[in-house]
Amino acid sequence: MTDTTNTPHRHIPDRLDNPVKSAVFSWETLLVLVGVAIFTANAFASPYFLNEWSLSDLTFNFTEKAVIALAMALLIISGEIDLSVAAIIALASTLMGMAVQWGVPTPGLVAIGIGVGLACGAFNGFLVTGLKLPSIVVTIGTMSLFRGLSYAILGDQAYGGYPADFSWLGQGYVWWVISFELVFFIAAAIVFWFVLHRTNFGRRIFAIGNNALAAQFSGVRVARIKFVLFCLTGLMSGIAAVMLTARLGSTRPSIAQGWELEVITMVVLGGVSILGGAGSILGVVLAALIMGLVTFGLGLLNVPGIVMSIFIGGLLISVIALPILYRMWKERRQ
Amino acid sequence: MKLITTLAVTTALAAVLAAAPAYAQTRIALVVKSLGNGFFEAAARGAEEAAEEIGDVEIIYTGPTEPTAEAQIEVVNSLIAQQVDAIAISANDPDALVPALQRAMQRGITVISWDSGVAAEGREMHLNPSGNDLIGNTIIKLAADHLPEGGDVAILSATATATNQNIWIEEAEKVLPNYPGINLVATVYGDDQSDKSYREAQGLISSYPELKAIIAPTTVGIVAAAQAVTDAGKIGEINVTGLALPSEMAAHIKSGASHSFAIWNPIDLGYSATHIAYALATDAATAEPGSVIPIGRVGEVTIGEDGQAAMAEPFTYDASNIDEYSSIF
Amino acid sequence: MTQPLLTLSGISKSFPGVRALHDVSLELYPGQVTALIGENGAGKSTLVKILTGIYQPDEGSITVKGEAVSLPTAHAAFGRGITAIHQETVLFDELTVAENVFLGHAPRTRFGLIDWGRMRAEAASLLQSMGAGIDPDVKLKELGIAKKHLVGLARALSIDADIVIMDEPTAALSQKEIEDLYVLVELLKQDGKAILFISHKFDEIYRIADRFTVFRDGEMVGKGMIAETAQDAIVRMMVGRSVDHIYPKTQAQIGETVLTVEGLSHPTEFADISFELKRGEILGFYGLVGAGRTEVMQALFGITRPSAGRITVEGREVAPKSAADAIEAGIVYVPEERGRQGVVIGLPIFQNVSLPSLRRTSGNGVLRLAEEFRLARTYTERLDLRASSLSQDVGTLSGGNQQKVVIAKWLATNPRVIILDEPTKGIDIGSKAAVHAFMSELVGQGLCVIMVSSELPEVMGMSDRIVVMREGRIAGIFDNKGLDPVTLVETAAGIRSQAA
Amino acid sequence: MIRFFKQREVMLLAIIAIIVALVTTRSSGFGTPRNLAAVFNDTAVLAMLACGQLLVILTRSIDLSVAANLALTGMIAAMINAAMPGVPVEVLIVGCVVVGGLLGAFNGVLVWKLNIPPIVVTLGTLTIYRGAVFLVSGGTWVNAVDMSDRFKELTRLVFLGLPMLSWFAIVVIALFVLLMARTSLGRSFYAAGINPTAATYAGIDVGKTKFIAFTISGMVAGLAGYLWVSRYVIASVDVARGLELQVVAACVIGGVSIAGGIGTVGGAVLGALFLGVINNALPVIGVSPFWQMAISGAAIITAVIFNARGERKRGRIILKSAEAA
Repeated sequence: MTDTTNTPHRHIPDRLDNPVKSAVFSWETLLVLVGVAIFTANAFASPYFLNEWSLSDLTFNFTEKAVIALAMALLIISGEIDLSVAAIIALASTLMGMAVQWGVPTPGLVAIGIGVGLACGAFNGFLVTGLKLPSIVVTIGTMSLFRGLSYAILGDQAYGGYPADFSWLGQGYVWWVISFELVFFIAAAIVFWFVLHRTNFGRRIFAIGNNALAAQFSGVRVARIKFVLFCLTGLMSGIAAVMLTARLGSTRPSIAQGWELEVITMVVLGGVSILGGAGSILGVVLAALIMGLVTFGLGLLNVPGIVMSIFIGGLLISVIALPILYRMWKERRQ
Repeated sequence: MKLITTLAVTTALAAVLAAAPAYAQTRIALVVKSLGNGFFEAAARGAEEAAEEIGDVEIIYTGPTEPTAEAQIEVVNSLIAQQVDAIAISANDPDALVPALQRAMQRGITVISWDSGVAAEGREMHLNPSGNDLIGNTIIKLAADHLPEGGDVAILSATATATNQNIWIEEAEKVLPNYPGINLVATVYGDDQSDKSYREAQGLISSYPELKAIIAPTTVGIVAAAQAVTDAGKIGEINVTGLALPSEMAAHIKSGASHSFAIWNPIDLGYSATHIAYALATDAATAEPGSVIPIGRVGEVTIGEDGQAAMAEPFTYDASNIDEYSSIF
Repeated sequence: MTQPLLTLSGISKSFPGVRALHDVSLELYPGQVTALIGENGAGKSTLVKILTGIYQPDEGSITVKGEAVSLPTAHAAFGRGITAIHQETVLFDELTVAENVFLGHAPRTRFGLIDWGRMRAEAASLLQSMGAGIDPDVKLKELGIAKKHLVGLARALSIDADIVIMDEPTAALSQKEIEDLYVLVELLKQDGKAILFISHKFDEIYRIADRFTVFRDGEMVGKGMIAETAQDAIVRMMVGRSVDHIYPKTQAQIGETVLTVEGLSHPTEFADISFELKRGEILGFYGLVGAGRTEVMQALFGITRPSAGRITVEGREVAPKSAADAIEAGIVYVPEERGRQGVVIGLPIFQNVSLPSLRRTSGNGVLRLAEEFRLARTYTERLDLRASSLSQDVGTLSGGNQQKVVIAKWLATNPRVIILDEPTKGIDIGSKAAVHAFMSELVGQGLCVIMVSSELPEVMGMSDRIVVMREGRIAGIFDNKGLDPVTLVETAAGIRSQAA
Repeated sequence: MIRFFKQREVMLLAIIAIIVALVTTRSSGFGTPRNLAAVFNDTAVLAMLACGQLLVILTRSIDLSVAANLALTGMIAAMINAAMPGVPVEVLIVGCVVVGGLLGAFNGVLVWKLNIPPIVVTLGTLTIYRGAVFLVSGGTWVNAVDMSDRFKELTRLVFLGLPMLSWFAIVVIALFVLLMARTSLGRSFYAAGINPTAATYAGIDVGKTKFIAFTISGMVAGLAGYLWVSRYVIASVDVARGLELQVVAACVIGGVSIAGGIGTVGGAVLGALFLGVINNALPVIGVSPFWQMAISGAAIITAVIFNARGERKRGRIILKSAEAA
């Protein structure tokens, strides 16, 4: 045992679990089943559901939020959170609206929207990583600040008059019933999946989320990565602001009110641990689809929105609680 | 998991059964700014009344949880998917709803707006509860009638983004010169939240010691302002007036915090919107300037050059008639 | 013969997949210290948790003063007069000393409310009686680790317990503080209290214990009177075999200077640190807890920022601003706090090993799992890691095996200098020997090692030269040839000074 | 250190006093005792909720469902009052505390027994409770006419120059001070937050402590439900929407550490008063109400930075003793 050089070494296998087996018993499988169940239920419940335009409209219920959720997932996996995303949309949209009044053309507007998002994200990132403040309170603060600035600028006014080509970003279709927003979301999801699960950067995010201190002691530049993630979340919020503004064709300070909670719900429902360190992009994408299916399906039945939100809240708690309850029940039986 | 599936399937079956006989009818969706608002509940009752009168009409009363344009678009999208025959909407934003409603029109759905309007390109016509100028004049007049010597008045509005409130305030400011001595000192916003409106009213009371009247052209605001005046012990000194439902203001009329207020009848508004939507959806009428559309017991409306029509003059309520109406709406 | 104050018999406890204790028994006698001895993982901590009401035994009985009892909660254990001073200071940083002493059993006023005045007074007199000059009104976080331990002890005494459990109480204490603790233990014995004393250090067991009980792999394998038993006999019981070479230090070829530190200073933690490290050398850092050794190492590793000084590695000046910079410069650090700073619990073994080397295992930033597995296997097998697979969560490994993962992680980066901070603290004798053997092997291969240790035998047994630190400064640098341990202890304590 | 924390509360009090003084120079009516009493009355509910939230945050949790809880219990109370005016208001108040407590306990059970992170639990119950208001009321409002006089009057009755609403708050705050300073339960919230492991060894059931914190927070929210509805004489789905973040903000401004274990009742109350003064001062000095949100956001950020500076003021920073686990 004390001799570490001469005796042949004990072999340690790479893995024990069959990867197929672990994939079958995963959170994502559960989400797929829930999604299929809801899809089937929708198809039975409403004769209008199985229609290409209905399915296309359905995607507008979640794409913008889901675009933010992709970045939020990375941020939450790293152990931080950003409650200011909806407020970033408001501020970015307001400044885009302001630019319209000065006659800025579409590319300029897009740049402004994305730039403002990035700047807001960088501000959050600076407060959290530079001044070492807890992200939950920082972003409660910036949530008021960003939206507050939007109110201060716009007051009781609204910005409109967006150029026609700008509105394509929120309303246009790339091909048949496939909207630009959906295409962008799918492309972004693939990029985020690749970054999180297939790159060093992604691996470091998981390491930080599991144990930031040990990650730092292993040479991971924790503050820098967290800062980048805040910027990324701001950037995606800026992009969501562009798409939402283009879809609405107008800006008011109350735009995207309450979205932060929906985005976080999406991420948590997708199996991302709110404590950090675990989660997958596939889960988030599935959760976004499920939320879209639920809200659109209930909408087709003319269920009031507030009842839908009960459903979403219940779904959030129950998908997390049920596996725990099941495990407790199994343990008790043993 | 199992629970969710069971729930979903049960809901599905129930919905199929309920929806089955609906196909032959004309389905009119009454879309409101947000559910849970007494004004819109009353309008929905009017719509049901009209539906019963007409016969083969099914009313879908719906709206988002939060009064935002995004949420309302989701509701409109699901109505488009259901291929309803007509949408009558009170909009949270005049511009943001336009693309969604245009899509609805392209799919052959009749779209009108009522109460809070949509920009002209997003609807076939707009039904104003009353003329904007009439309302603007009324709210100032309500205050002036009780201030023969003139004095300071302030306006407490709803959210700063509410289209109709802003238009009325604009109209009110226009007619101000007709009321000499009436001095509009401030316009504040209570966001249609009781606590904020209350606080704003308190702020007005303490900042303007000479304040004689608070005008709140919104029902949450007027109730909160009346309460603030009562709590400040200023009954008799400050008159609260504006637009509100009689049931909500009955207590304050009796206490004297408010001498009078006005409102159009929301039941009639829902009733009229339904009649107009039905007429347009069944091609019994066309939405062009000058066309006259009959609206049952309320009479008829004429569509103006701007594609808008006004239902009726606001009706004033005071101590003499409040009891009669407060039990109705 | 006196009756035992507490008797455990037939205690068993299992966790999913692990049998922690099997049919163990233990007696504690009034006025006597019973040492509980065993390697890590032998079940000592589980036993302590059962005695303090944190865990419930699956089987077996507990008898206190002849009465069969059950201890469903920590509160119930309190009620039976059982108290524990834990390995780490498990107290409350943000509360005052007085409240730390009395939390949960504070003196009350007539109305049942907490009587702060009496609490402060009682805490003050208790601390005074222990000879600890601690203000009961300061917050605990203002105190150093040793004083925190004293507060923990005061807390145990305040409960007026009959049975005191001390779980490695000297692990974080300096030599002087350990002496003070021994005095307190004597006082407790004279008071007729029964003491369970858990320790890895044989010298102290022989110094203060009256009896011993040895656990191995969750079973009781021997007990007896200390005075009648030889040290080897106990060691054999512990490990089930005899350990001959605890310190297999072999002399490596000492080469040219690799690391030079000149005048390294920090505003609050240390000042004017200068030393050299040569190829093939093990440099021991000895000193009392709080002498600033860890802080110096963390400055070399880029975690703490020094205010002045020069660091050169192989002739090139480096100024690490982060661990990443230090790793690039060839300096790596095995931290003392393995669980918090060493391993990323939640990630599998192979990802822990590859974490600092990702740049090399990946292609343009894209992960290559096969490369990572290869890297991880090379180094973990070399260290004889005991794991069922490389995809196993590192958190499921024992302390010793986690330490091997940390070392493997650093070897994979091809370092120049390895800093080991208390490398064998809290790991069992078997793993300890493996770590020591491996250190010898490393220097044999031309690496150089800095080893921070508070264990005198370890420092003396492993180092070529020894740096002694005291109050943030270097108090002396000694060649280990023929060095008298008394010199080291006295230098560290400030009794003797040496011009290095 | 105790002295330092006391100083921080004094500092916050001083800042509030300076704001009041500055506003008074612009509008003389603001600084009068009468108006300040009105501001306090206006802040009463927020201050009470902040006390409840304090307990939850101390135990390293967060309760985002308080405003929804308030709306639900308030609606239930108003509907019972409207349907059965004969039920004494005192009974209704006790009922509100019980219902609110049950809603809080539901959060607590999920956190305690199922170990679900508090932010997830209360994010879920926030939407569920808010939706439940709609379900029980069917979307309709309960108006002044529907409420009994006593129901409306109880919060306004003036006693020793202050309305009863203020007295409710004063009593609740006093009870909290007593609870936190002088009872073992109160101290156990601190212990559980500062060091859960140590708390367990000291005989404190950390999970149960969290459960109790959520229950108490719910009870306060329930009481606030009645007070709110009575004060603004309206019960609707939208009541107190978004108030949860203001409650958390009040705690943060008052120096409560979101990481748990640090914070005082005085701090939480002062944090609430700070927000109350700002909210009341802006319309008075004629700052556009549209700036209100941005200002309170900036105040929160400043407070967090300030708190962090305070917490970091330590002598020797030795990494390994930073968190004695």
